[in-house]
Amino acid sequence: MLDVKNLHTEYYQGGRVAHAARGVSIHVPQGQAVALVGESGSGKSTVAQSVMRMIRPPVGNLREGIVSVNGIDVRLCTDRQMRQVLRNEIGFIPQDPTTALDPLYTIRSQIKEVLPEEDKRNADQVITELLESLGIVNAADRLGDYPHEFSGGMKQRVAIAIALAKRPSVLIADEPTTALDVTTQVGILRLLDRLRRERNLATLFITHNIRVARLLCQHVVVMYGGIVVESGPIEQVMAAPSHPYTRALLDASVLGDRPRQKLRAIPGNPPSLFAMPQGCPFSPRCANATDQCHEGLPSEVATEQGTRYTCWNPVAS
Amino acid sequence: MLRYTGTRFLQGLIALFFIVTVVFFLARMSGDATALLAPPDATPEQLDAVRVELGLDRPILVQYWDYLQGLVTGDLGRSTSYRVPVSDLVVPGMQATAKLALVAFLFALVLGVAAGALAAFRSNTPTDYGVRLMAVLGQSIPSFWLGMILVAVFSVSLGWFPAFGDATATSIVLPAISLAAFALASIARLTRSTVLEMLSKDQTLFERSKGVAPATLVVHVLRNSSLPVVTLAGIQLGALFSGTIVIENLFAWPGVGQLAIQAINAKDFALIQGIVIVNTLVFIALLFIVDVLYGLLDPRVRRPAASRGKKKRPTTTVQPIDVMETV
Amino acid sequence: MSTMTPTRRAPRRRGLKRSRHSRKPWFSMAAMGLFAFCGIFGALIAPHDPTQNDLAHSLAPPFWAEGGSTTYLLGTDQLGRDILSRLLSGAQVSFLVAVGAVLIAGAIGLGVALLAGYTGGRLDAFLTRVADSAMAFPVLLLAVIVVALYGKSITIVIVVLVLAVWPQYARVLRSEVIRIRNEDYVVMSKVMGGNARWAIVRHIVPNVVPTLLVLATLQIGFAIIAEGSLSFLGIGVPAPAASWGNMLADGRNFMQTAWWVPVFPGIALSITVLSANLLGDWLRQTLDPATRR
Amino acid sequence: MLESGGVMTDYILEACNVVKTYEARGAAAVHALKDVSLGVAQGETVGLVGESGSGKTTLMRMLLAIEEPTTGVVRFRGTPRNEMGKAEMKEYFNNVSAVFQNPFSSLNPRRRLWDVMTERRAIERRAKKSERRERAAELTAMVGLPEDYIDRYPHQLSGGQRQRIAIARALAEDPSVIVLDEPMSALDVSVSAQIANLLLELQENFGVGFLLIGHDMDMIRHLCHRVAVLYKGDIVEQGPVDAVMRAPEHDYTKRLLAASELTSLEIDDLEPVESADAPFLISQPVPTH
Repeated sequence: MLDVKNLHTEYYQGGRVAHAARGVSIHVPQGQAVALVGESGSGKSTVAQSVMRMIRPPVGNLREGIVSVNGIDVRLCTDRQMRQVLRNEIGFIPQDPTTALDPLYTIRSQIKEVLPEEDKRNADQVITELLESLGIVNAADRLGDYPHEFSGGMKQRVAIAIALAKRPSVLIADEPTTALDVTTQVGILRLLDRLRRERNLATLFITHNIRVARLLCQHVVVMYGGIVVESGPIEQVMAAPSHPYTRALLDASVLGDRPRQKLRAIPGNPPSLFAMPQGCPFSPRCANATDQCHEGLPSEVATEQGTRYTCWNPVAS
Repeated sequence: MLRYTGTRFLQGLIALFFIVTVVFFLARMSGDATALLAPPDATPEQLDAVRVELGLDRPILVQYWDYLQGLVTGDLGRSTSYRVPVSDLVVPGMQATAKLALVAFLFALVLGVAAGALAAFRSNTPTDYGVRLMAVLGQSIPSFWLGMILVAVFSVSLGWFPAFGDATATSIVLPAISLAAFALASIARLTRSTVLEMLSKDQTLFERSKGVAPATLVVHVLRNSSLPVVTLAGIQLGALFSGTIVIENLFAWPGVGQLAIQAINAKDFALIQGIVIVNTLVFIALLFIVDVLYGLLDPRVRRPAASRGKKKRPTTTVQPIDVMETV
Repeated sequence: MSTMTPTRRAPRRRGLKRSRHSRKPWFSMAAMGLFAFCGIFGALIAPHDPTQNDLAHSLAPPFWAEGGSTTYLLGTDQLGRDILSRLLSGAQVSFLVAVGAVLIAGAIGLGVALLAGYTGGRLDAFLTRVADSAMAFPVLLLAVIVVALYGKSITIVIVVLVLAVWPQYARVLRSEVIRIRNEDYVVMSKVMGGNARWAIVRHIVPNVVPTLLVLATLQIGFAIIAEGSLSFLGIGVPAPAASWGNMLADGRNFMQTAWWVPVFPGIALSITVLSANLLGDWLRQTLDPATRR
Repeated sequence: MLESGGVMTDYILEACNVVKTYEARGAAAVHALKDVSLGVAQGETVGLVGESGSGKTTLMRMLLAIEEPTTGVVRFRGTPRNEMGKAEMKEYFNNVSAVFQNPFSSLNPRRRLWDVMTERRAIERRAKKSERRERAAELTAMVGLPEDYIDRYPHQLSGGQRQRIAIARALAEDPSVIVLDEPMSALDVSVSAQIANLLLELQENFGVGFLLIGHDMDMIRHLCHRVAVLYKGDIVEQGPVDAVMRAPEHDYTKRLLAASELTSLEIDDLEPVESADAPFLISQPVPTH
């Protein structure tokens, strides 16, 4: 189980502070998948890296909040304890396996590093079975191969094998299909879905594509400018978005219904982390924005449909 | 791998042949050595006799062919100033030079990699600043000036080490340090920047996400960082072999460097030629070893992915990453 | 903000380095300025003739030491030559050699880099191999051959340095040329009907200049050391002309008895090279496209 | 479908039986394109889809005269490019332009934007600086940016703004065809919708033809009149976008569509997981984007 409450993460750069995550809360129960959706600079990857405590001084800091992985607050862990958490509880799938796998080590040795002690004795057999269950044929013959001898999709399967070899309870996938070809993507998505169900994984799925998220996840958390603008059961959020940003995101990405008609695009650009507007980060681009929006953030509002949003002037649905 | 090694070996042979040829013809074109050897008041007949004795009267291509044949059997000709076979001078000289160069190299490599890696892992701490300062100084102080300072302090004032020669076990300390300083600084700098770059890569982030022990992480980072460092180390080892010329003259070390200066002053072309060729042989062997080492370290060079025709074998061992650091 | 850099997205991750932007290296700039000034006008401001022997005043200490006089501000060497004047004269040698070698080698290196990097293919493979071999061939050994064949002179020193240094330029600049050639804006210039000359003149060369500048600055340090080494060995600038290298060689036996003879050229050499290196490092950080803003 | 009256022979820019083979020393020759024909008519948008290694980048390079085909020709207004004289080539370069995928590398960082946008005129040496600046100001307005941006440098702009500048540069000589190589894939969702709108607007106003290369089937469906599917160097399917999307004939098209529909993960008629990767069949020795 992954439970993030009121997380504040900062980056430091040349004396400036970027508030990459401001009061983010996410709850991922065992066996469920939660999508963390946002554009670049929204803070979605920051959350993932905060959970693994990859952000530390002098680069940045988890300033406030609780990041609980199966009841362990990673903010309070010593380095040694944190490694235990990473080793036993969290599986991480990178965005681009080509840059994430170590080119100088065989597949075998990269997977073997994370195997629990009891699996190490018959490592080859365990690894082969794992790889074959992930769709790599003749895995036994390929243990001694190097990453560059695999195709993109196969490399991602190897990366998934590394994440799963630890037998984690939490899986974090950071845009795991963006670097892959379209037809390859589906296979990986399907694999992730199957694994979540079979292994009862608490999955945090980070993506910029809300429609991909819908296939895989039960819940969605939409981030913009470091804050959670809306969250809730994904079907409800997509059917009746409350926050103007969620609405706009859906409008902008739902294509094909009205070919060659103008999309309802959001004007302007996402804000820079170092130049966050006052008040609601979306206010400069928001059609509904009022003076209130430029001044401060409201507290979260819960709807009858079970969704939550952070907005002064939600869209009527 | 075999094919890769074979290609490299062949390239090395071609380079060696090329340099031997250039040196031979340059030396022949530069003038007639006979005049230097014969007494100043020699008669034309005497000069002719010397010429015949040295075989300089024959067509140049015949001389060249003889010379090549000699090389293959290890015959480098006769020194005109010492009046002994060049190989009798160059072989022991090269041994002394190699001893100095290799000791300096090991010193530079071990300390340079350690200091560079330490600085990178502790970047922006006093350790890092210290290493960077020492590295910049190391690249800025000429070896002979450093050597003079070291002798003044550790030999003359403190009397810890001998100031010249190769008589005792500690004789090598001061020349080796003077010689190693520049290479050490370069290796430390390159290691630092490579490791720093490595630490910010996705690869390292992914490795950290595995929760492996810090030692494992360090091994991964260092192994990946070793590729450009190996290239630089090869170049630096070559530079050390030639840098000994200065150090040998300063410390009166009995190597080929000293021999080379003596040969120049005596206009002993056969000897110079021999020294150059033996040195070249050493450099080419070093380059070859670096190439092979590179193949061993990097599976992408050793076994290019068969199914992807596009990955061309690199034409050079030099990595584009941070080549500037090697300057 | 993602640290896992997206492949199909904008390159990021550049920010961090910017914070390390160092302050302007005033010391190095001043030292290099002084070096250039002495390098150009050294002869005009020298108080004495640098080659004039004056055995009556040999080994005079600098003016502040006991027995020193303001006639010879930094003392004299064993032949009674004024050290300050010799330092200034040596600066001229170092300056001429360093700037000459760096400029000529830079021009050759850039030419080869453009030819190899832009053309690619077999020519590139060949030129790269030649440059690699040439670079592996050590400077000092090269000097030994050339001096043995052609004798000692400043010109020979410059020639040797050019031969030694051009492959560095070629190698570094070639990879820059290749990187830039494949940038979309160069491909785009072709789509707009621009020829190779256009791409090189308008796009590649301007974007290579920062690297060239950094490299040249760092090479100045290298060239000064190399000239010093050659002169120290007695195969560089021929005596009695003054060079920091042969001043050190002359003074090597006076470390204990008349320290000023070797120490002043040693310091001049070290500080000049250090300044060039620091300046080069600073330029590299400032001009590096990855950190430029 | 083709309101502007695009009959098969009315293509402005057309690849006819283009074959491209890369010979690599010591390796098997790579057939990047095997007999590909594709054209773009006035005012229409043609989509070109395929995965990495399918040959789309190669085809783009042929169409844009970055490289020449091994056999086959590229025609502009009916004239084969290899038969064109100097004046005709000038026309060609004025009329065929492009927008590339990565807005961060497609603008020379050392040039101001007015200079970037009017580079074509600089190449032809046919305009004074003041005229070029004037044109640049028109162009920035056309793509929805403030006119005073013309004196900025690329790094002062966001990704979306840079892509607008790249589009402005493509428009500079009133082209009749623009080849767009995944122009939205480097942009955020909210920004790519802006660019899609801009493209529609430009086509409406200027009747320019687009060849839109991409892998985002939704965007292709939204923007294109016709679509061609490139697979292993061959066009395996080509036709009106509605027809192809509704009733794909080739297996690969089906797979591609199923993969991008994303209605459900229970698509069992997709090939088995084991071979889910497109094999490395085609690869270009040239660096691609």
